[in-house]
Amino acid sequence: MNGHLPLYAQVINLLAAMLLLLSFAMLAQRRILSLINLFMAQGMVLFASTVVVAAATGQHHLYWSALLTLVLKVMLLPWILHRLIRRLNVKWDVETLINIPTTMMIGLVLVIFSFNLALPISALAGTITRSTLGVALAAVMLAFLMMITRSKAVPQVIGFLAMENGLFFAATSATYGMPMVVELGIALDVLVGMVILGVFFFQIREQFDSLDIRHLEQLKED
Amino acid sequence: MEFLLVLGFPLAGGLVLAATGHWKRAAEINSAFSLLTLLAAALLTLRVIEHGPQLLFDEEIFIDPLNVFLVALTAFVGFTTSLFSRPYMRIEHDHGRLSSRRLRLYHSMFQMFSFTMLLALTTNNMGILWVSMEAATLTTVLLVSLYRTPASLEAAWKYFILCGVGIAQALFGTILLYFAAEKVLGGGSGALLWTHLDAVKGQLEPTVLSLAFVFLLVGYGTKVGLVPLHNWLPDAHAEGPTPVSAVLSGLLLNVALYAVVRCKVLADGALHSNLPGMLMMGFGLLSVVVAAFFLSRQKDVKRLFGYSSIEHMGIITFAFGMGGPVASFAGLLHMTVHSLTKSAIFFAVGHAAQKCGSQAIDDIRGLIKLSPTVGWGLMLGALAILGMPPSGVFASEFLILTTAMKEQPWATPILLIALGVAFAAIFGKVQPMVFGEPTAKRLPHKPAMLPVFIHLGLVLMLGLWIPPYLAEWYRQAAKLIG
Amino acid sequence: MTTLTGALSIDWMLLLVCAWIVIALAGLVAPKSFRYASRVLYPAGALVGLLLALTAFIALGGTPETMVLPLGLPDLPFHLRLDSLSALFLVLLGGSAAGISIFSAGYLRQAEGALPGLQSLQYHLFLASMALVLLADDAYAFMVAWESMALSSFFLVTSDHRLPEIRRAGYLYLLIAHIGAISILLCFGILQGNGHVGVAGYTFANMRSIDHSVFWSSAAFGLALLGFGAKAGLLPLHVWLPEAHPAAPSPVSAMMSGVMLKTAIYGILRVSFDLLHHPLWWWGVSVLALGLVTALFGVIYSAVQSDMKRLLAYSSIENIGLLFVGIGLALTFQSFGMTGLAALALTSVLYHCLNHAAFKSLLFLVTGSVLHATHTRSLGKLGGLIHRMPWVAWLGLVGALASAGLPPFNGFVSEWLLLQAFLFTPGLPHGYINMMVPVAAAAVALTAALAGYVMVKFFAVIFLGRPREENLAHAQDAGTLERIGLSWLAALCVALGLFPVYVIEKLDLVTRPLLGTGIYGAAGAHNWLFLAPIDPGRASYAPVVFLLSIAVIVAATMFIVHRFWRGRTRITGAWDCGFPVQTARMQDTAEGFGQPLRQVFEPFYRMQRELPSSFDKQPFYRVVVDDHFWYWLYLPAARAAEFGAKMVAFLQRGRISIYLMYSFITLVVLLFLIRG
Amino acid sequence: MSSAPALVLQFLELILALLAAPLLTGWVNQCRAWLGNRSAPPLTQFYRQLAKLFEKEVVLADNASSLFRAAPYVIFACMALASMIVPTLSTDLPFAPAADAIALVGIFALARVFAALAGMDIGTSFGTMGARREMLIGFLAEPALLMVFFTASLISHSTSLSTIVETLGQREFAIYPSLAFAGVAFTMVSLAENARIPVDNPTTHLELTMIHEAMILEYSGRHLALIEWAASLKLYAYSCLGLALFFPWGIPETTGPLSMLVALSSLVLKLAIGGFLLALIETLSAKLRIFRAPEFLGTAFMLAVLAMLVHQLLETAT
Repeated sequence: MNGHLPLYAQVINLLAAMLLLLSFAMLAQRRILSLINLFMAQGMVLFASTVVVAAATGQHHLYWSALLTLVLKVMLLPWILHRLIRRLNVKWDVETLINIPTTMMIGLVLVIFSFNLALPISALAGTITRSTLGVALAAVMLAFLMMITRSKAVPQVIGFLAMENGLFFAATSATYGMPMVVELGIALDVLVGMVILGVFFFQIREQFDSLDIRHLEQLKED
Repeated sequence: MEFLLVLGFPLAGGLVLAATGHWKRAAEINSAFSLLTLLAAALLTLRVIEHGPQLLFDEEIFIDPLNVFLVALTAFVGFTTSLFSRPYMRIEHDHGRLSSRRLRLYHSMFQMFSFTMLLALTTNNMGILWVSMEAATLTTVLLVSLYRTPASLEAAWKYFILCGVGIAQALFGTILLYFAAEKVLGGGSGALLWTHLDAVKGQLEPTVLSLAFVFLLVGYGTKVGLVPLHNWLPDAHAEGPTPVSAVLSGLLLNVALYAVVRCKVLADGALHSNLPGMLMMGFGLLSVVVAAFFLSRQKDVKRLFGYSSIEHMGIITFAFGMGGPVASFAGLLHMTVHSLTKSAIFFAVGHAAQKCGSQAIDDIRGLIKLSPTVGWGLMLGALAILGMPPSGVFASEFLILTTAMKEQPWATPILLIALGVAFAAIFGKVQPMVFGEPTAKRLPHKPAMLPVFIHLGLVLMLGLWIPPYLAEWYRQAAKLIG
Repeated sequence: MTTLTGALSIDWMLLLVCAWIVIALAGLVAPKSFRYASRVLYPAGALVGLLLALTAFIALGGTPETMVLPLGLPDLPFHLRLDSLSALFLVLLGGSAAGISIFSAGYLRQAEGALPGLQSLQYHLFLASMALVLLADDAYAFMVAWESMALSSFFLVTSDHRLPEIRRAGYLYLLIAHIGAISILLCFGILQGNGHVGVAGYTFANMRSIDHSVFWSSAAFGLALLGFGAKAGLLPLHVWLPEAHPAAPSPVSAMMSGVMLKTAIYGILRVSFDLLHHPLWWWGVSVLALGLVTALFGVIYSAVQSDMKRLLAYSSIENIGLLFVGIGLALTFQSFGMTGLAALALTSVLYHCLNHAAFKSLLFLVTGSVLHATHTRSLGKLGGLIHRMPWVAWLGLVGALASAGLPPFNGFVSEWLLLQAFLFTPGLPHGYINMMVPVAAAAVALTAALAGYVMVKFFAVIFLGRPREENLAHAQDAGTLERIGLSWLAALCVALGLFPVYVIEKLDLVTRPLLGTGIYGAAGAHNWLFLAPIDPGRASYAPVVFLLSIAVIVAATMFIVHRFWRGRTRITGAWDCGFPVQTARMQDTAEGFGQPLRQVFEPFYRMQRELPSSFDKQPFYRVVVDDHFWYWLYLPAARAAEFGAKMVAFLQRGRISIYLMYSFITLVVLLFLIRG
Repeated sequence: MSSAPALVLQFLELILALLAAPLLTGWVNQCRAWLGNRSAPPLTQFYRQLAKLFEKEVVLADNASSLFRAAPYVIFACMALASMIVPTLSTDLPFAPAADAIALVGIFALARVFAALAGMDIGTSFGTMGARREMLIGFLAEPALLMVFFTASLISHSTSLSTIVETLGQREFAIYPSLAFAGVAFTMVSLAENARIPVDNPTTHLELTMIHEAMILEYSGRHLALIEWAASLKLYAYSCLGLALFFPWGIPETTGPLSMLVALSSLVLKLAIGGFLLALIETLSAKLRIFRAPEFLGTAFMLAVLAMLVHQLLETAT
């Protein structure tokens, strides 16, 4: 299909593929530090794709959101996360509730599912970047899966942010970006959420002296 | 400009209290801001009564029959809650459960919370709606974890993660909405304005809209507390400070449901099937039944009423799902009376728990001896929420059930069983709490029961007489919801 | 439509109801003052009750009058309607309320249960809501009044809430009442029809105008039967009744058993004869069967009770059963278009409503006086009270005889009418029913006879014989106000018994609008003295002649006996059969008196007995008679609910990943759904 | 109301009943004596007994209530009224409409209830035991009797005794299997109701077996006389009832001296036979244990219901 597509569309498709790849990598990743790096990489891809779309369509506010992505998701959040794990000196590897291969299999199924879910829609997309919606959906799903499978707080949060990335990708590449107000709001929320989470980590840690969320299973119906 | 005040006062209050929240008189300041908000909301309501629906700030703000009474309700309950929280939080402080720093956080977040809710209610922009919902989540997360006990942290954490994920789904739904809208309305911020979408909902792409609605339903439904997305709700209600529980189930759930309803209107317009209705009915019934069965196992009184909130949200969702003038009317009425009654119950429960020094149902006995007003407040509140006439809850349940018998007869046996079980559970737990011989000793401080009886009085009134313009709003909103 | 008097009567009615509400609220003025309640509030309430009865009596047979209140839902204000049916039940309500209120004025004691003012508040709200139930003319008003009735009576039942068993009784009562109310509500949901009219469809007027399909009308009838049966104490929804009646203060038990149960009868009549048009024969038959089972069950169980109020409660169940038997007959007849016989059966039902209201409230008040005099409800600790409290005893005897269905008292008349109705069933064009009739008639006869047994036990064990406890020696007779209340009800019993023709003339005003015909034409045409429902050749009964002849013969015999044989009398101890040590404990206990029935109807009871062995130093005998239904129906239901709760608890195991999985799965499933 | 001669007749019937009842009892006792190879008491024995009892003083227990004193009169009045209602000499009785078959059962029940209450009034264990047993028998006998009447009234489409007797008596002879059942049931019921063997034994005062006697144990003097007289009246009423229902022939509805004579003679004849049969039954059967009595009466009840069913099945067509 790439044959008679304009260049930037091919680029975007390429980036989309990369995004998907990164999501899979995160799903498979055991080490927490590299998880953060992968997240940063995802941010980079996101930034790149946004810029390309902006250039392609001349939607100027997309530059702003690209900048926002760069600042927030490539610099700020990874930095915060790094500081966090340093401050909380969490060195351990990520334990998963389901073993990695199974997770991968499920992830694969999910990707297929979300692709043919998005197929009819992207068929009637007004934008040139058709298949990206499916990719975005897949990314969201994979992030979701990751949140389910991880048993520690930090990876869960990273999964949460990865999900945010997927959404953002959908917003930019599939719809040429939401209105600026909304994007600002979203970005703000993500930031605040991050900060609150930071606070939380310390609280949780000093209460349970661990970030293993299996400790957080006291409230239940016995 | 009333509207600016409606949003401005709580925002200002939040900022001011962020600075002054630890003062001795902070609670009074809090109440004062809430009162101002209430007055502003009242002015706004009057304006709407006079001039009808309002579109403000190049259509970013939209006030129509569907949200005006919710705005008023939110401001009102916010105010009464602040009244209630004044002595309550003071006592908590005296018992040393809260430092004054926490009190500051509490007060300022309380105001921010009502700000976000009011914004969510009044905005015309689906994006802003999402943003403010997310903001509401963040503020309440801080409120829920106020005590910093392990339990409260756990509750807050679950609340944060589950609602965050849910809200993320909602965002995806919003994006899809935009995706569908921009082909009709062209890009730009106009494409997310609900009024515009509503105008062209007939032409929106059905497949996209159905997808979008699913995401929105799951997303906002998580905050509504629909089973099986409800798991955060009982924990958050049980572990947060009581005033927060009161506003959570009294207001936040309403706001989330309001968002769902807005989306349903669009989906209904675009899809030519009854899909959204069916989905909502399904979720509603499931929530009612599951919550009803949960009720009978509760040992913690606030948890108990948390589940009862799930049940009632289920009823309302079911009503909106059924649609039609009567059912939607009933749903709106039920939203109103439920938030009034439930917050009143939480006030009473808060005092009861403070008097007995425990939230465990088994430790609360013979309130009617311990403190007659609290006892009667709890008993009447419980009976009202159980749909005993002449409370307004009964009025709406009457309409919903009879309509269901007509429209969806298959659902009525389920509802019958669920309501029976819920009655047995709640009443069986409340009766020994109120009646019988007290176990705890009297505490000196006298409770602030005024808000409780104001709420119950209003609920009683709504059961016997609904003010004409309110009824008119309900009707128009019902027409809108379809 | 509204004649002058007509327009007046419903206004008066409303005024009186409001008066009750005002009295209720007046209780809050001085909630602690006991004199205020007993000397002002209750007498006022009694007066209002009397006026209410009079107004309703005047309205009886007038053209139906309607009224719309500025209350209720926006498009559905409260509609009130006063027609003959509601008027009759209002007479019943007012009449009994007058007696019971005046009694409670004297009955009220210091420091019993709740504050007197509060109690009067609940009591008068109870009365007012019952009146509104009878007046309501749309589903919403009806339900509001209905549930308020349940609620106020619940608070009255639990007014002494310190005792756990009383709380349990109240809980059971309110729970069953609530479930019943929901099913009534659903019944209205069907009756309102396809609801093109929107909310306005909930008015009874609209419901009357709609013809339903067989399925839906049957469903509506079933729901109504379930709902009203739950309130009336129809099997198997009766369990609350024997719990709640003993728990409540006696005037309240009297009110509940005498009047509140009748509102359920009113409801079923209203639905099945007024709102639904074409009854099916099997409705009638099933109601008949249910009624029979209920009646037999009630009387068999009341025979073995050893708590006087439980005994009366079970006997109330029996009477409700008989009422339903009558209703079933009426429905059957009507479904076959035999309106005349339907009228006969319906008349017996209405008549029995009045009778039961009179004698059962009387008996409950009697137990109240006994309770105050002796502080015990257990029959095993009573006896010989006829010497200490003659007033209560003799008035109680009237009630007991009436309740036993003995001529010339009122209980007999309605029984007689019911049996007459049975005797004419062979006309039915349906073989199986004809086969069933003899059995049914036999069961009714058996019930009546057993009722006699029960009443002998009730009266004799309480009032006759020798006191079984020492403290009974200083029991006090009832006070003046109590006597007035008791006498009023006893007078009602006698009057209803002696002038059936006149009563039936009034009842016709009710049956004619419902069925288009009545039996007075035949019953009264013969002679005011002789009651002959079909024609005097076929059956007739003249209580006055009856009473007179008995009185004459008694008088004559006495005269002759004392005239010709100088009536010497020697007072001495009772003959001890050569067994010198005769203690009061050697008399039959309540258990002993019930023992033959326990033997005859063994399979009907769930019994645990502890028999003393012949070597016991202190022989001890205990028997507990339980209700099968409790174990067959209610405990399983509770267990099922528990099981469901245990199941759903798995949704909430506390692990956040699982929670996330739930929402994930939900999302995926929904996405699948919409793709299909 | 009816004519003066009818009233006179009614009065005559009462007098007749009052006089004939003790004779009937005496006759039954005579027959029993003969059948038991004993020398029989004179026919008028019962009169003497009554006279003696009336003469005796009343020995009243100290804790007897006024109900205890009133009961004998009420019982006596009930029985007298019953025997007035039952058509013996004529069916045109002015008092008949006052109470039909159902009311008649009511009268018997009223009498029984008063007897039981009186029995429990003194509070001796005997009285209460007797009262309990009497009620036990009553609650089974009463519906059975009612069912018998129902069968008859289903045939004659009426519950008023006169009409029943007229229809049964005036119709040409036809076999009614239902009536046969009803007849057996009625016999059993009347045995029980009149405290006869096999249910009760009027002549025994053995603690464990007596029912009726135990109940009236505390009565003496004129009270006892009234009760005994009432008992004999009851027996008389029952016998007449049975005769009127199952052998109605010979009861004219016209009131002429001649027809009166016919009626009287036929009545005497029928009563004599009936009494003998009763004595026969009593002699041939043994007294049942008290807890067999319910079974006995249950059988009667079943038979009566069966009679109605049979009527429904076989005779509604005709």
